[in-house]
Amino acid sequence: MSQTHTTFRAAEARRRWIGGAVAILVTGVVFVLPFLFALLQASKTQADASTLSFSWPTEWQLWSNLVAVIQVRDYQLLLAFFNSTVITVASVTGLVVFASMVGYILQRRQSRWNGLINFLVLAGLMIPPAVVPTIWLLQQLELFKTLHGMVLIEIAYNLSFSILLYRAFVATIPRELDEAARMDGAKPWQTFFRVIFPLLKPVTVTNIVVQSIAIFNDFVNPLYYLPGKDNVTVQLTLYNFQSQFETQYNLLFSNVLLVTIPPLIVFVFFNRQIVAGMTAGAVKG
Amino acid sequence: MSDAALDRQEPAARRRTARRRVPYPYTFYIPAGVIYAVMFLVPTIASFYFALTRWTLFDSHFIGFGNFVQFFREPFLVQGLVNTLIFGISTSALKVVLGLALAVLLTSRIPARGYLRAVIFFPVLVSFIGVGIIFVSLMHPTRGAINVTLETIGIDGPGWLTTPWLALYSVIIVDVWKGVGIATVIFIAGIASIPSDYYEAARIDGATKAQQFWRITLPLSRPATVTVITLSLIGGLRTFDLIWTMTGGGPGFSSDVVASIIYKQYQSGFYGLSTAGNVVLFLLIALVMVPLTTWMNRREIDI
Amino acid sequence: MADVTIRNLSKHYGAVEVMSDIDLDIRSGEFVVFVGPSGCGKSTLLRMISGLEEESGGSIEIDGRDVTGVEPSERGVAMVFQSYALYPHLTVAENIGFSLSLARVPKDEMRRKIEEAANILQLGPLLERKPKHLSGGQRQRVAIGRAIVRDPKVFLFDEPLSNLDAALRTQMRLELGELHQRLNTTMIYVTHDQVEAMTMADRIVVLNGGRIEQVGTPTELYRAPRSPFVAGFIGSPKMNLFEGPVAEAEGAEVLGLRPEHIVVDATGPWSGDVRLIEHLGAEAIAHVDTPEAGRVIIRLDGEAEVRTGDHVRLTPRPDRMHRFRAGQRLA
Amino acid sequence: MADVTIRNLSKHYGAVEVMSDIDLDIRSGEFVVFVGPSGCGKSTLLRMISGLEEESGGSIEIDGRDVTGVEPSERGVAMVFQSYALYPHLTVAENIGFSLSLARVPKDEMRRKIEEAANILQLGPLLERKPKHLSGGQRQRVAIGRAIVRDPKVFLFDEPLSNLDAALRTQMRLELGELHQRLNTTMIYVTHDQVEAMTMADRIVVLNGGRIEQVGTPTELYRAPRSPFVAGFIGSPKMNLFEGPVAEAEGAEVLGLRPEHIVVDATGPWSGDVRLIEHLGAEAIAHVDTPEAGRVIIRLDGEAEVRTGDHVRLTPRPDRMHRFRAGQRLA
Amino acid sequence: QDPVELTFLVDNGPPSVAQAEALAAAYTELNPHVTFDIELRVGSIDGDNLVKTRLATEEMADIFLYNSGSLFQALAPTRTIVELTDQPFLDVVSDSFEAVVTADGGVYGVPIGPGFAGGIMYNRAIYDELGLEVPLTWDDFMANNAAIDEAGYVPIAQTYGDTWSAQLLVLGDYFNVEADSPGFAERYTNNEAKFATDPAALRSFERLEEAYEAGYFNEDFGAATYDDGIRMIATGEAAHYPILSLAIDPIAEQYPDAVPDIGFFAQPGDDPDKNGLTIWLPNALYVPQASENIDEAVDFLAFVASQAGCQAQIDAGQVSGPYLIEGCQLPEDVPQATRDLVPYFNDSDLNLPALEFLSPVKGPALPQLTVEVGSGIRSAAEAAAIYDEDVKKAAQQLGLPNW
Ligand SMILES: Nc1ncnc2c1ncn2[C@@H]1O[C@H](COP(=O)(O)OP(=O)(O)OP(=O)(O)O)[C@@H](O)[C@H]1O
Ligand SMILES: Nc1ncnc2c1ncn2[C@@H]1O[C@H](COP(=O)(O)OP(=O)(O)OP(=O)(O)O)[C@@H](O)[C@H]1O
Ligand SMILES: [Mg+2]
Ligand SMILES: [Mg+2]
Repeated sequence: MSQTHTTFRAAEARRRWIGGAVAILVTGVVFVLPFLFALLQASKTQADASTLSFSWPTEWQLWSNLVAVIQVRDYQLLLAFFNSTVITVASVTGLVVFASMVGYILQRRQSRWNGLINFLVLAGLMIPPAVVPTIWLLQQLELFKTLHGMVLIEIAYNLSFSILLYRAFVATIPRELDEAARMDGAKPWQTFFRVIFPLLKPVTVTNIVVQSIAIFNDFVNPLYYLPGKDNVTVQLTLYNFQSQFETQYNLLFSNVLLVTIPPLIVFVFFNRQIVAGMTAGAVKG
Repeated sequence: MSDAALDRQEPAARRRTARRRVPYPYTFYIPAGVIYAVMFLVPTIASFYFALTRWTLFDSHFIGFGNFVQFFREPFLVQGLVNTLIFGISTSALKVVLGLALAVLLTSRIPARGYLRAVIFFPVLVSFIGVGIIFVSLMHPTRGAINVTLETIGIDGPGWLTTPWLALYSVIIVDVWKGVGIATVIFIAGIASIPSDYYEAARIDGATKAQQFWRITLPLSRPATVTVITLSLIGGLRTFDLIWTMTGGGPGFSSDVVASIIYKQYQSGFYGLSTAGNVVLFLLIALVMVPLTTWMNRREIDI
Repeated sequence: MADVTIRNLSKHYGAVEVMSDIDLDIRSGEFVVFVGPSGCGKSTLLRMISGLEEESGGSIEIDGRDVTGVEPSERGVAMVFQSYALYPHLTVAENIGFSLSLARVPKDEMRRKIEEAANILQLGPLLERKPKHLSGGQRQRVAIGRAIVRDPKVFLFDEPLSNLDAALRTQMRLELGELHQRLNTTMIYVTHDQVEAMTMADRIVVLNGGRIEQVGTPTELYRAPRSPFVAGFIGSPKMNLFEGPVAEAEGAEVLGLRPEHIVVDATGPWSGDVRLIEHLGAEAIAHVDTPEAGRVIIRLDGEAEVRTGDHVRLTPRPDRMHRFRAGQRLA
Repeated sequence: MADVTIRNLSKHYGAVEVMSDIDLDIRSGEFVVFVGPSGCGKSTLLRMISGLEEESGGSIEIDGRDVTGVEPSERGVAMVFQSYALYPHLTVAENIGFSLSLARVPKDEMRRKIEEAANILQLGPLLERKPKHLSGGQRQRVAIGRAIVRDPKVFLFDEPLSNLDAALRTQMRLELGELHQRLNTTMIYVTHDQVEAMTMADRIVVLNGGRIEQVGTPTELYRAPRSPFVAGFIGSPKMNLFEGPVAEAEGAEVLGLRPEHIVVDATGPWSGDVRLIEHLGAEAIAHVDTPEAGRVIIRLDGEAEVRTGDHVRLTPRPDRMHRFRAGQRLA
Repeated sequence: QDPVELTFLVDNGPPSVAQAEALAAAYTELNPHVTFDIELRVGSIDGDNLVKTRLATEEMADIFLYNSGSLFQALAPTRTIVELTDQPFLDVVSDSFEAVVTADGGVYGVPIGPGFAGGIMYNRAIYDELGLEVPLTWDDFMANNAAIDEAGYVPIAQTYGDTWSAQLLVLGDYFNVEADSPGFAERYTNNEAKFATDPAALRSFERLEEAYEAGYFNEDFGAATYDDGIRMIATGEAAHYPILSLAIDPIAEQYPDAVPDIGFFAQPGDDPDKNGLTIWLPNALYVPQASENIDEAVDFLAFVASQAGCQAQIDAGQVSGPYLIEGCQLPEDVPQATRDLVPYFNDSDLNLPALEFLSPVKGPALPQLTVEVGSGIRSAAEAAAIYDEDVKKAAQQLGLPNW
């Protein structure tokens, strides 16, 4: 191996390391410090935390705060974790399947309905849901206060977002692949589920990550559509510690940190699945 | 195509539908369509009726367009409109720019890529409430970490959330901080779907890193860009969660946006009025978004 | 095993007409080759037969059944795409077996068929790779494999061998020929390779600018091209086409003479200097500038002792002249 | 105008070794053609020269400068990709002009160069189209156009003419040859086409399974192949390679005879039945089964009066025999 | 008797939760077959919607805690809530409370928790140190402030980080409005009196403005929160904190040592002879008509409105103010601030319910407007005028007569 060779690669590597170090530093300040702040508050006593200052706790009680948060109201947080997880998994599954199907047809098939459908998709993002009529409807369908009713609501409210995402990315898959599958005798649903859907993996992962977090963290919808102690979801548990007149910040932040863990796991797990070059080698052109 | 031409094609088309299985059948719309129509569309249309009533949830009383008239008389509506546009456009623009820049960085071969991706996405994981409290504290005029830090280097930091003209921009920054992670993952997915052949061709053609970005990455991640713009602009024009948790529209009304004005009406129990406000806001956003997305999608077909 | 009847077919993309007035009868079991200049519409015609592209007008019958508007998978056709169109997320084996797995062919039989195809195509060691880890020719072979595992009535091949080396190509040619014999299916084949066209075709269809120029057996086309276009297109190096006095002397507007039909001998009527010799091994191609006929291309034996710069005399063989007037062959 | 020196180059993908021990000197201004079976590593070698693929070992020098690890754009190479890699969002004109616009070439000059390339490639009317609206051959031409508008020191062509028809291919061949003469650049060219390899190359490099089998001028390779592999690979139809008694009689393990070096005459030592005749127009290929040598392939004049089923006698030309032992040519 | 579980919806304020839990536990002890499922909801106005939504969709818990006064009126009680008018247990409930849970002549709720007041919480240690007297007029108050300022303490704590707390100087001034402009509430309800035009009412805004202009607020008043206010007053950073008397609860919890130092006085007006307290009536418990356990729920309300119920809450430490149940006595050892309230509560001439208990009309923008006045963004006169518009909108939306 020659001299230029090594020096070039070394310079390149050095540049990359410096870039990485700068990135770590900057993100450290911008993104990590605020969480350090949260962690500090979660470690304090109530009086200590009430000033919300960026200071060292006078007394470390992170663990006992966490325990307190979990134990409060008969281990309500655990139930909330369970409910939120069920809702999230079911809704995200539905969303991914249904939205990708719509996005696929919407991108592939140009028809005079597209204008209307696109508008409806946008409308889903633009119009805030009407709470009271929805409750009446859910009551009629006997879905009010049920987890599956909640799942349907979450799907309906988040469909637009997912459809938009899918529609955009279907465009990156060569149409020749649909054609090849058609020639191979695939029915439309086979073409979709066996050829297109696997190639949409990067968007699907994005969808799963973004939507599961949104649904897991949803506060307003469960508040209205899923009342009842047995139906509590994670964001509602924050209200155990925050009220109009008084907030137990140490416990609130402990709770915030605890309920952030599942989405974090989802992210860390799925983030690795966004891989480049899904369609490499498919066609020449 | 002229009408006559359409007519001539008609019988052939009919014959075809009889036998050819459409490769892209509308039946794929059914599951999503049914859920959307039942759970969203029906209640929404029902609620539009209430925009024309005085509605306490217990009674409704038809009053025609009175609510709309009242809505346009809201004292701080104009300022709210201006704020809405500032908020929507600037958060969306910043998310697009920063999201793309971060995505490019995070798809390149830098060390600690996994860590960086996670860190940037971290704020997305936290609820608005948590983010609100954290930043309200950090931006506290005397005790907040930001001003305390500034003080050590001799700068007298402003009241980030208590100075009327500044509050909105402070919230904008936090909103971008919280939302840029989503834009970034969408862009990462977009960049990941660009075949590497094009970069190879460009490298041979003599494109520098910057040129590769402008001439390949940017145009070919258009689908992602369009999605991010659409989502973040609608989101920016509509949301108020963060404004609500951080300033409540204040100080006074200085950081109110249309959505928070509507929310306050709703909270006050003016259900008909707030529904009318929602209709107005919806039309307003549609006025911006429909032409914009039509334009963006038309150009997309060309790729 | 099905005949294909094309009537009055046309195609336009928006305002661009790429195909018009195509009438063609392909007999059951026939091997038909489409040739024509790049962009003349070969792929488009193939895609219309497959059903992937909708006809703008006209009709197609396969096996006596009007298939206009019939789903591709129900037409009983298999196709090799010019651009391969491999499923990037599936391995070579899965790509080849995809249609079988859709048809729920039992696992054993599927494995057997895939291996058979892989053997023919020399893909054995690559079966577990993904397309992006294959070379260009390997990808092309996978695309062929995907077509041949099926049992179609009609095969459609779009330049299936263009990325293969000569040896493999010869072998594949024989394999496909054998497949054709064994299954007795109708095959429609697009190629730019003269050898493939000449050796494999029962009949060749020459397309030009979206129209059929001539249809005939290879020998017919070679010996009696109907127009200067066909004359120039079939045969490599291409036929010499002379205009002006030389042609007029023979009573034609255009006079065609294949390079092998112009002989070097000491008494020939034309004389000229050899400008360039291309050695192809078994033969050599000489470009000779003559005052009588302009640039003349002749084919020489690979060992002929002619050098660049030599002065040679040439005799056109009168019995091998092709005379054209107004774009048509004179009897 | 630069020479390319390759030393001890090797490449593996993970555990798969696809290239090893490549040593090659390409002189400035030389036209070198790589040939070899599909998957033997031609594209990989080209990509390593271009800098797109990292070497696993060894070094490459261009113009006396070690370019190992140097960015492709700084190596002064232009390349036509086997898979085209056209920018889907740019029109044909923009695709061709892309490198120029990167280099901020003035608009006028750019337009001129694009038009020039479009003329050579017959892409004139397509300049405003996007790649997806082009036929396969048209795409390939755009890919060529992208390379030729630049002024590189080394051209790398990966099967640039595989999707073009014979006429256009002949013409492109001449155009590229002319370009080579005019610019006097070094050209490295991958092809499967025998005619291209024989006519264009100053030297041919025969690759096999990631190694170089032989390097030489076309005539050298044709006349004196160093191994049975090269013997069989160069020339179409391929050389007859006999083993067993026939070869032993000549003191070799493998005896090679090109189809044109076996003559039909009434007194030949071998005799057999013609099994198959392939008519290629100017010539015909006959497959003859003989008891003495097995299947023999011979090349006949296009008008020879030999039919399938005929009984013929054959004479191998003793002065044209190729003798091999242990994979090596005997003097 | 069959076991019954009653659902019980309360807001998540610690006092509410403590009261509800104490009452439920005490009741279950007496009636073991009845158990409670206590459900928490968001407090403040966010919770208002929840309550309305659930009432309107007939999904309300068997018993729920909600405000009395104008907010109660917005629940359409005659159609949604079980009327208690003829229930004997109402005899011991004070009339002033019954008045604020009455709609169309019917009574619908019983009080939970003690009554409280809006006024000035002050640090007695500072007063002692500077030798100050509890002021009876606004001018005295401002003079005290001047002295306090001089001494280096914050005269008035303001906490606009929690906008609701900004209203206190205006809302707590209502006793003085009514004193200077008798019958204001009625005229205001009838669209006859306006804040901008009635000098006495406008004065409330002006007092806030004066306090701001005098520069008596803590430096970070715009960002400070209720918690900060608590801390400032308890630790002696600040001398005055205009706030609800409830604030003694968190002080007792977080700064138990400071409790003896904290006192409470009514917001002073211009006339020392007309000094009185603006009081807040406690929240109420209601039973929705849609409940399936009306009998059991009403029986529970009977317990809440009894001496025993009152005592259960006192035992749970809920002693921030006097109870509105006849005969329910606070123990001796209540905090000083609570003790300061008792004289006002005991003499009906010395107290007056806040405006929101006297009139159904309340504009939603008051918190923001008071923040503006208190921050110098808008003048008192302008803010009052805007508030009048806001009030008009609200009245129209509620469909009140005369608007
Ligand atoms: N990414 C990869 N991973 C593993 N093996 C690879 C990869 N890319 C190419 N190969 C293998 O390397 C070998 C050489 O490939 P290359 O593309 O250089 O062949 P080639 O000579 O250009 O063939 P062709 O004529 O078919 O284009 C092939 O056997 C191929 O399967
Ligand atoms: N989508 C399209 N829109 C417009 N024109 C098109 C489109 N697809 C193909 N064409 C044009 O139609 C003509 C025929 O294309 P086709 O692909 O059938 O050519 P071909 O004969 O297969 O050529 P090649 O040998 O180069 O593959 C070409 O001139 C091409 O430019
Ligand atoms: Mg084609
Ligand atoms: Mg290759």
